[in-house]
Amino acid sequence: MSELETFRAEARAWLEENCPAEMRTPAKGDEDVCWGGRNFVFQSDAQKLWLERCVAKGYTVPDWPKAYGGAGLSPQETKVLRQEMAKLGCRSPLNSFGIWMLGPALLKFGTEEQKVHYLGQIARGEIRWCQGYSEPGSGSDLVSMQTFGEDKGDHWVVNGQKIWTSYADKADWIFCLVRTDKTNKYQGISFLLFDMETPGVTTKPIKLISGNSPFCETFFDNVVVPKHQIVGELNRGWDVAKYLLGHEREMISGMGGDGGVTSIGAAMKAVLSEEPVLRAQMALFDVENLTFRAHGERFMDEWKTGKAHPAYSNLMKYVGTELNKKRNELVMSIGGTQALEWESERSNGGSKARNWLRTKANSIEGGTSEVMLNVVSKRILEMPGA
Amino acid sequence: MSELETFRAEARAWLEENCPAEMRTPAKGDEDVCWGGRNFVFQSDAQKLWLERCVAKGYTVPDWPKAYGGAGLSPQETKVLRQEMAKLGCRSPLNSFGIWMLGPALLKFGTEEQKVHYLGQIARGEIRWCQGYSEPGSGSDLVSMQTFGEDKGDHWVVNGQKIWTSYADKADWIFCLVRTDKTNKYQGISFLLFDMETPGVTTKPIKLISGNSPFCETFFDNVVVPKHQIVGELNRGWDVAKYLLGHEREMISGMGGDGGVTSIGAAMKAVLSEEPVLRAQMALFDVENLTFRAHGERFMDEWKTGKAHPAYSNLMKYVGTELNKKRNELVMSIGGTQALEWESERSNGGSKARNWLRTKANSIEGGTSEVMLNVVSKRILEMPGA
Amino acid sequence: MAMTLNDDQNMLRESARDFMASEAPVTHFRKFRDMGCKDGFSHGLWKQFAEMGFTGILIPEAEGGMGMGQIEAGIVLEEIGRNLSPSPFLTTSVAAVEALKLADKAMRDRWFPGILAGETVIGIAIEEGVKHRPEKIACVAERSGNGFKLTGHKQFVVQGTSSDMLIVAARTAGAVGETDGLTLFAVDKDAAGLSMEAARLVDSAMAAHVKLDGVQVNADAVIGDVDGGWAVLSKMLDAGRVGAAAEMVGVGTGAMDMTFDYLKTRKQFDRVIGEFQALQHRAAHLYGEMEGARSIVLKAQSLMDEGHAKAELYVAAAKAKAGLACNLAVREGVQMHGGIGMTDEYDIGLYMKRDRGLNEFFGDAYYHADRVATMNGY
Amino acid sequence: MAMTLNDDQNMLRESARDFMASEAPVTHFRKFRDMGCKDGFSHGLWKQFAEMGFTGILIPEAEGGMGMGQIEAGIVLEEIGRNLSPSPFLTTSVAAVEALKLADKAMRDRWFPGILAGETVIGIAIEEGVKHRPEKIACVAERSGNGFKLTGHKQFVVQGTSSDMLIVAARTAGAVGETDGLTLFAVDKDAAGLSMEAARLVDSAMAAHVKLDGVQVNADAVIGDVDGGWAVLSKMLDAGRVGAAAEMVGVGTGAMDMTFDYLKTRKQFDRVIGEFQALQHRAAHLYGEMEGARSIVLKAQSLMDEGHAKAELYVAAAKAKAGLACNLAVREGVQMHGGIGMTDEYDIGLYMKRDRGLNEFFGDAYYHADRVATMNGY
Repeated sequence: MSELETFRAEARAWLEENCPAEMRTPAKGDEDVCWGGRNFVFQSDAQKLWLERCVAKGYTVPDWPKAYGGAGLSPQETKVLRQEMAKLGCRSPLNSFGIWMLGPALLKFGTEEQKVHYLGQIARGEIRWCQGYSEPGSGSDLVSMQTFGEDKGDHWVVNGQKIWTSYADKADWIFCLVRTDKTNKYQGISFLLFDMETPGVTTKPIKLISGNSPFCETFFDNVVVPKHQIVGELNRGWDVAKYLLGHEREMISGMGGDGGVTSIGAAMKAVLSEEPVLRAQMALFDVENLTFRAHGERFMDEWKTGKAHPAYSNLMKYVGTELNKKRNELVMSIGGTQALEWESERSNGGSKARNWLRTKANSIEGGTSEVMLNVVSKRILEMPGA
Repeated sequence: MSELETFRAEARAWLEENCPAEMRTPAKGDEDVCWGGRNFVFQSDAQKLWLERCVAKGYTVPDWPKAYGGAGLSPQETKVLRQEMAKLGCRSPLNSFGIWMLGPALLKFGTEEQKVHYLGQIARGEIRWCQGYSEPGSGSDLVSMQTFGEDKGDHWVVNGQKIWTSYADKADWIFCLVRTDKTNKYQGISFLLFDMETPGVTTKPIKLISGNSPFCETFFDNVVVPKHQIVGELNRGWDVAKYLLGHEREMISGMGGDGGVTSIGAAMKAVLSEEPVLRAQMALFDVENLTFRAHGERFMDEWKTGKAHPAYSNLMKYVGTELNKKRNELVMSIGGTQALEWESERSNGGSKARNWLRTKANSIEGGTSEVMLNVVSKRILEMPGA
Repeated sequence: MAMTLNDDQNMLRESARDFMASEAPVTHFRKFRDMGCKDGFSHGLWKQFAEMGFTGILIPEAEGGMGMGQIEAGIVLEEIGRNLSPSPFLTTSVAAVEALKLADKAMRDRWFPGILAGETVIGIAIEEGVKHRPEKIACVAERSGNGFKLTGHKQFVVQGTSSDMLIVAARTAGAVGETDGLTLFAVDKDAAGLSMEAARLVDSAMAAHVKLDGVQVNADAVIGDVDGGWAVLSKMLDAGRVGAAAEMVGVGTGAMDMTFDYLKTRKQFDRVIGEFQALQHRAAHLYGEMEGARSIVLKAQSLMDEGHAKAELYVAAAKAKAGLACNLAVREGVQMHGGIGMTDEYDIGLYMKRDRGLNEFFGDAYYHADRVATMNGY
Repeated sequence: MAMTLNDDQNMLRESARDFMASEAPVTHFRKFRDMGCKDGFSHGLWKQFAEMGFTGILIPEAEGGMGMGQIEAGIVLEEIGRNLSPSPFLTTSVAAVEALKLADKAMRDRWFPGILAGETVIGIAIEEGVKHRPEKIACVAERSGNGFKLTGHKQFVVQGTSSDMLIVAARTAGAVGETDGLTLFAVDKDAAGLSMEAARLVDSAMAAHVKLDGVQVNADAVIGDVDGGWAVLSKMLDAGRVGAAAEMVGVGTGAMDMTFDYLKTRKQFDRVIGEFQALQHRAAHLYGEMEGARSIVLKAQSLMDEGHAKAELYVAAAKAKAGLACNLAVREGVQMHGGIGMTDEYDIGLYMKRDRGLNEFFGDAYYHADRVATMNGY
C-alpha cells in the first residue's frame, strides 16, 4: 500500500504541475472534448498543451506498455491516477475509440509491427478511428453481414455498406468487419483496418431523433485494402469483434448515468415534495440505482479476480442501460414543461430532452437488451434450446 | 324501456316476497354457499326454501329457456333481475359448474334429449358437476392428454388420470375430456359425461398453498361410459372444450376482485397516509382497476353485439387475473403483520393471506397467462410463427 | 350508455380518419416541422378543419356548431394523434370552447364565429411552474377601473404566440393553494402589458412564456363568475385532459400498429422478428394496455357527456392510464425498431416526442394517479 | 473493502451451506410445521447452531463469540433462507445481540452465555401497529420505584412465546413521533403483568401479541441510555433489516434455482419449457434482479461492518431491493411451476410464504424506499 501511496503523491504532484487550470473545469459540451486525429482543431492552447504533456508522460493510455506509448502502470496505479484526476477535476486529455476499443483488440490480436505502429498513433492522438460493424439489415444478427472483400492477391477490394459508424465523417481510419469467405457464415469474416481517405469510401451522417448526428452510413465502392492491414487471422475476424464487443459492453454497462450514487432527487426536491406519486417513482429508482452501483462494484471485483462468468458483462449491459433509460424518463417527468423545450437557452438547448432521446439507443447499440437476455439465459443460466 | 321497468317492478316484488330474510345477508364463507347435488346438506331451512322457490320460478338459470328449467328471460331482463337481487342483497340460490360451464356447452352442442335431461337437473340443483380437463403432464398443453376411452361397441372403457378437478370429491357427475382416437392429436378427443359413483372412479383432494383443498386428483380404472353420454360429435370434444374454456375465461376475467370499482384504499387510509410509497402503488393500482372495469364493460358491450374478436376473452383473462394478483399483493402489504396471521380470529382465520395465495392460481387455471399472451399475439395481432 | 360507438360516431370516425390520413398525415407534420414554422401548424389545415365541421364540434348547434360531446371530440383527436396532425384543435376547439360555453352570450358571440370559421386560435394560460398545479395559481388580478389588472407569469401556453386570445386564470381572492378566489379572463393578444416569448418543444409544437405586466381588462372579460373560476377551470381542464388522453390513444395506437407491422417484416437470424416469443408476449401485453386505455378514455368521455358525478375521477384515471399506455407504446416502439427507430428519418421517434408533450399536458400520469387516490378517499 | 468474499468467508459459506442442507433442509421445516410445533422451530437445531458457533457469530471474541460482522451473519442467513431453516437466529443472534452489545457488562454477562450455548431465545418487541413505525412507539415506561413500569401493547414479536427475554422499546419521554425519549428494556418472560398470545403466521413462524400491564423492571433492565434508546434501536433494527435482506437473498435464490431447474425439465407442447424465449427473458431478468439484490446486501453489510456513515442508507436500499427481488422470484417461481406450484406438496409455495413474512419484518420495500428518498434529501 505504501508504494501505491508514493505513486499517488507523485501522480498528484505531476497533475498539479502539468494540468492547465482551464483543463480542470468540467467539459461544457462536445466542443470541449479532445478527439485528436488529422483534422482535429484544438479549441484552446490549454487543450493542446494538456494532450501533449499527457502523451509525453504516457498518460493518454496509462495502463499500456511504454513501448506502445503508454505509461506501463499497473491496474492499481491506473485506478489511483484516475482518482487523482477526478479529485482535481482534470478533463480527459483524449477521447478515442482507438483507446477504448481498437487498442485492446490490437494488444491481444495484433502483430508486434501493428502494435508499434497503430498503438503509438492512437496513444499520441494522431489518428481518429471509427468502427464498421453493423450493416442495414444486420442489426443484432451481425454475422449476416454482406460487405465483401474480394481477394486480389496482395490486397482485397472491398464493396458494401456499413451503418452506425460513430463519427465516420470525422474519422481518419476505420476498423471494419468484412466478409472474406461467402461459404462460411461465422468463420468467413475478417477484421480489416483502412484509411477513410482511400478512394471509394464515402460517408453520410444519420440524423437521430435527438437532433444530433453522431453516426454515419458508410459506403465502400471498390476500396483497396492491403493484406497487411488485417488484425488476427484471415476469416477469424469474428473472434476479434467479439472480444471488442465485450469491452464495449463493459463500457456501456457503466453508463447508468453520472457514474456515481448521487441521487438526482435532492436537487429536484421542490418538485418532488408536491408530487407524491412521482416522488415514489424516484424513491424506487434510487433503490435500483444504489443497487446497480453496488452490483457494478461487485462485478468489477469479481471480474478482476477472474471469478465473474465470461458472459456477465451482458447482464450488466442490460441492467445498466435499462436503468439509464428509466433515469432519463424520470428526469423528463421531474423537469416537466421546461424539459420539453428543445432550443431555448432556458433549457440549455433542450439538453434534457436530447439526452433522454439519446439514451433510447443505449439498449440497442452494442447488443440489444433482447440479445443480452438471450445470452444471459443461454450462457449463464444454461437454458436449453437453440 | 317501460316494458323492462315493468319487469323490474315485478321481479322486485317477487324477490321481496320470496327471498327469506336470512338469504339477504352476505355469505360469510363457504358454508353459506348452496352447491346443490345428491349429497348436499342444507345449512338452514331458509337456504333450502330459497333454492326451491327459485327453481319453481326458473330463477336459478333465469336466461335459459323454460323448457329446460329456466325462466326464459332476455339478456336485458336477466341483467335487471341481477341488479334487483344485488340491491336487496339476495344470495345466489345455487352455485354450480353445471350452470356456469356445462350448461352453455349443452345448450350449444347437446341433443334435445340431453338438454331436457341434464339441463333440468342442473337448473334444479340436483346434480353437482365437476370438470375433468387437465392431466398431470398436460397443463397448458391440454391436447397432449392421455386418458383413453376404449371403444367397446355400446360403451367406452375409460382409463387414466385427471388433475385440478374442482370439488371432485363432492361432485355427483363429471364432464370430462377423453381421448378416443390415439392417431389424431386434436380431433381424437371426446367430451363425455359420467357419474362419479361409476365403479373405478376415485378421487384424492390436493392440498393447496392456501391450506384449502378445492381441487382433486381423479383416477379412472376401467370406468364404463355408455355411448349416449357423449356431448357433440365423436372425436370433436375439443370444440366443446374450447367453447367452454371461452366461457370460463370470461368468468375468470371478471375476477379482478369485488367486481366493482370501489377502491380498497379508502378503508386503508390510516395505513396509507403514513406510507407514501405504498400509497403511490395503491394509486397506480386504482388507475389500473378503473381501467379494467371500463375495459370489461366495453368488451361485454362489443361481445354482445358481435364486434369483439373471438379470442378477446383471452386478453381479458390475462389482464384481469394479473390485476387480481396485484390487488392481493397490495392487500397483504397494507394489511401488514396482521394480514400475515394464518389462524387467528383477529385475521378471520387468515382470510387475507389465504385469498392472496389462492389468487396465484388465477393466472394458471383456465389457461396460463403465457398461453393467453400466445393466443392474443397469434390470433388477434396475427404475429407470424408456429 | 353502451361502451361502443353508435352509427353516427362510426361515420364521424371514418370521415376523420380519411381526412387526417389524406390532408394531415405524418408527412404534413414533417413539412411544417422542417420549415421551422413559427406557429407549429398550418392555418390552411385549420381552415380545412372548419370546413369539416371539426372546429365547432363542441359548440352548441344553436350557436352554429355541431353540438356534439367529448366522445365525438375524442374521435377526431384520436385520428389527430394517429397522424401527428398539428393543429390548435385540442386547445381551441376542446379546452377553450368548454370554458367559453360557460361564458355569457356576448363573449360566446365574440369568439365562437371565428372558431367555427377556423380563423381563431385560443391559448390556455394556466401553468405557472414546470408541473401542472392549477390550485397553486399565483397570477394576480386586482380590481382596477371598470375591470381588473392582471400581473404575473404563465408558461407552457401551447400555440400562445399564434393565438388571438388567451384564457388566463388569475387570483382575485384567496391564497395560493386555494381553489376559491380564482377567476378566468379572456385576454386579447394585443392587450397592453402582455408579452410572449415562444419556445419550440421536443414535439415541434410551439409554447409560449407569457408575461402579464399590469394588463388591464374590462369586467366583461371575465369568463363565468368572479372568484368562482375554479368551476370553469375544472371543466376546461377536464375537457383538455380527456382530450389529450384521446389523442394519446391515437399516438399510442399509431406507434403500436407501426411497430407490429415492423415485427412482421423485419428479419434477423433468418426469422421474422415477430416470431420471437419474447417480443410476441410484449406485443400482446402492449395491446392489452392500449385497449385498456381506449376503454377508460371512452368511459371518461361518456361520463362527462352525461354530466355524471364520477366524471372527474374517470378523467383523472383516463389521463393517467392513457399516459402510461402511450408511453409504453412509444418506448416499445423505438426499442423494437432497433437502430432505425433512433433515426429522425423513421416516424416512430416522432411519436415518442409527441407522447412526451401530451403526457405533460394538464397533468401527467403521476399527478392524476395522486388525484385518483385523493378522490378515492386516501 | 472488495465486494467479494475472502477465503475465511468462503469457508464459512461452505460450512453453513453443508450444515443447513444436511441438518435443516426444507423437509426439516415441513416436519415442524406439520406437527404444529408451538415454537415454530426446533430447540435441538438451535443447540446445533451453537455447536457450529453460529449463535455467537456477532458476539465479541472476548466474550466467547466469533467476533464476526454482518457479512458473516449474512452468509449464515442466506443459507437459512435457501433451506427455509426455522430458528431464532435472526432475532436472537443478529438483532438482539447487536442491541446487547451496546448494553453494560452485567447485562451482556447475563444473556450472552445462554445465546452462545443455544439455550436462550430473545424476542424483539418493537411493533405496535400493522406496519413498521418505530418512531411512533407509544408504549410507556414510567419511573417507578428503583426502575420503570411498562404499559402498552406490542405485536409481531417473532418467537415471542418461546423467548426467555423480550427487548421492549418504550417511551420514557417525548411525544409519539419523536425519536428522542425512547428507552430499550430487557424484560424477563416471567415478569408480572406481562402476557403473550401466540399467533401462527402464513410462513408457520410463531409471532406473539404482547400485553404489558404495568410491568415493573429495575433500572438495570435498561439497554443503553435512558431516553437515548433510538441509537440502540437503530443499530438493532438495521442489523435485523440487513439480516432479513440476506435471508431474502437466500429465499429468492432458492426459489429461483428451483424454478430454473423446473424450466429445464418440464415439457409442454413437446418442448422443455425453458426453451420458450418469453420464459428465458423473464428468467434472465429475474437473475439480474437477484444478483443486484445480492450486491446491495453485501454493500450494506460491509458498510455496517466499517461503521460507515452511509450504512443506514444502504441498509434501507438493501432491505427494499432484496424485498422486491425476492418477491419477484417467488411470484415467477409459482407462476412458472404452473399448477403444481399451487400445491402444498411442492416447496415453491413455502418460499412464497416465507418471502411475505420477511418482507414485512422491520419495514417493507415501500417503507425503506421512502426512507431512501428522505435520506437522499427529498
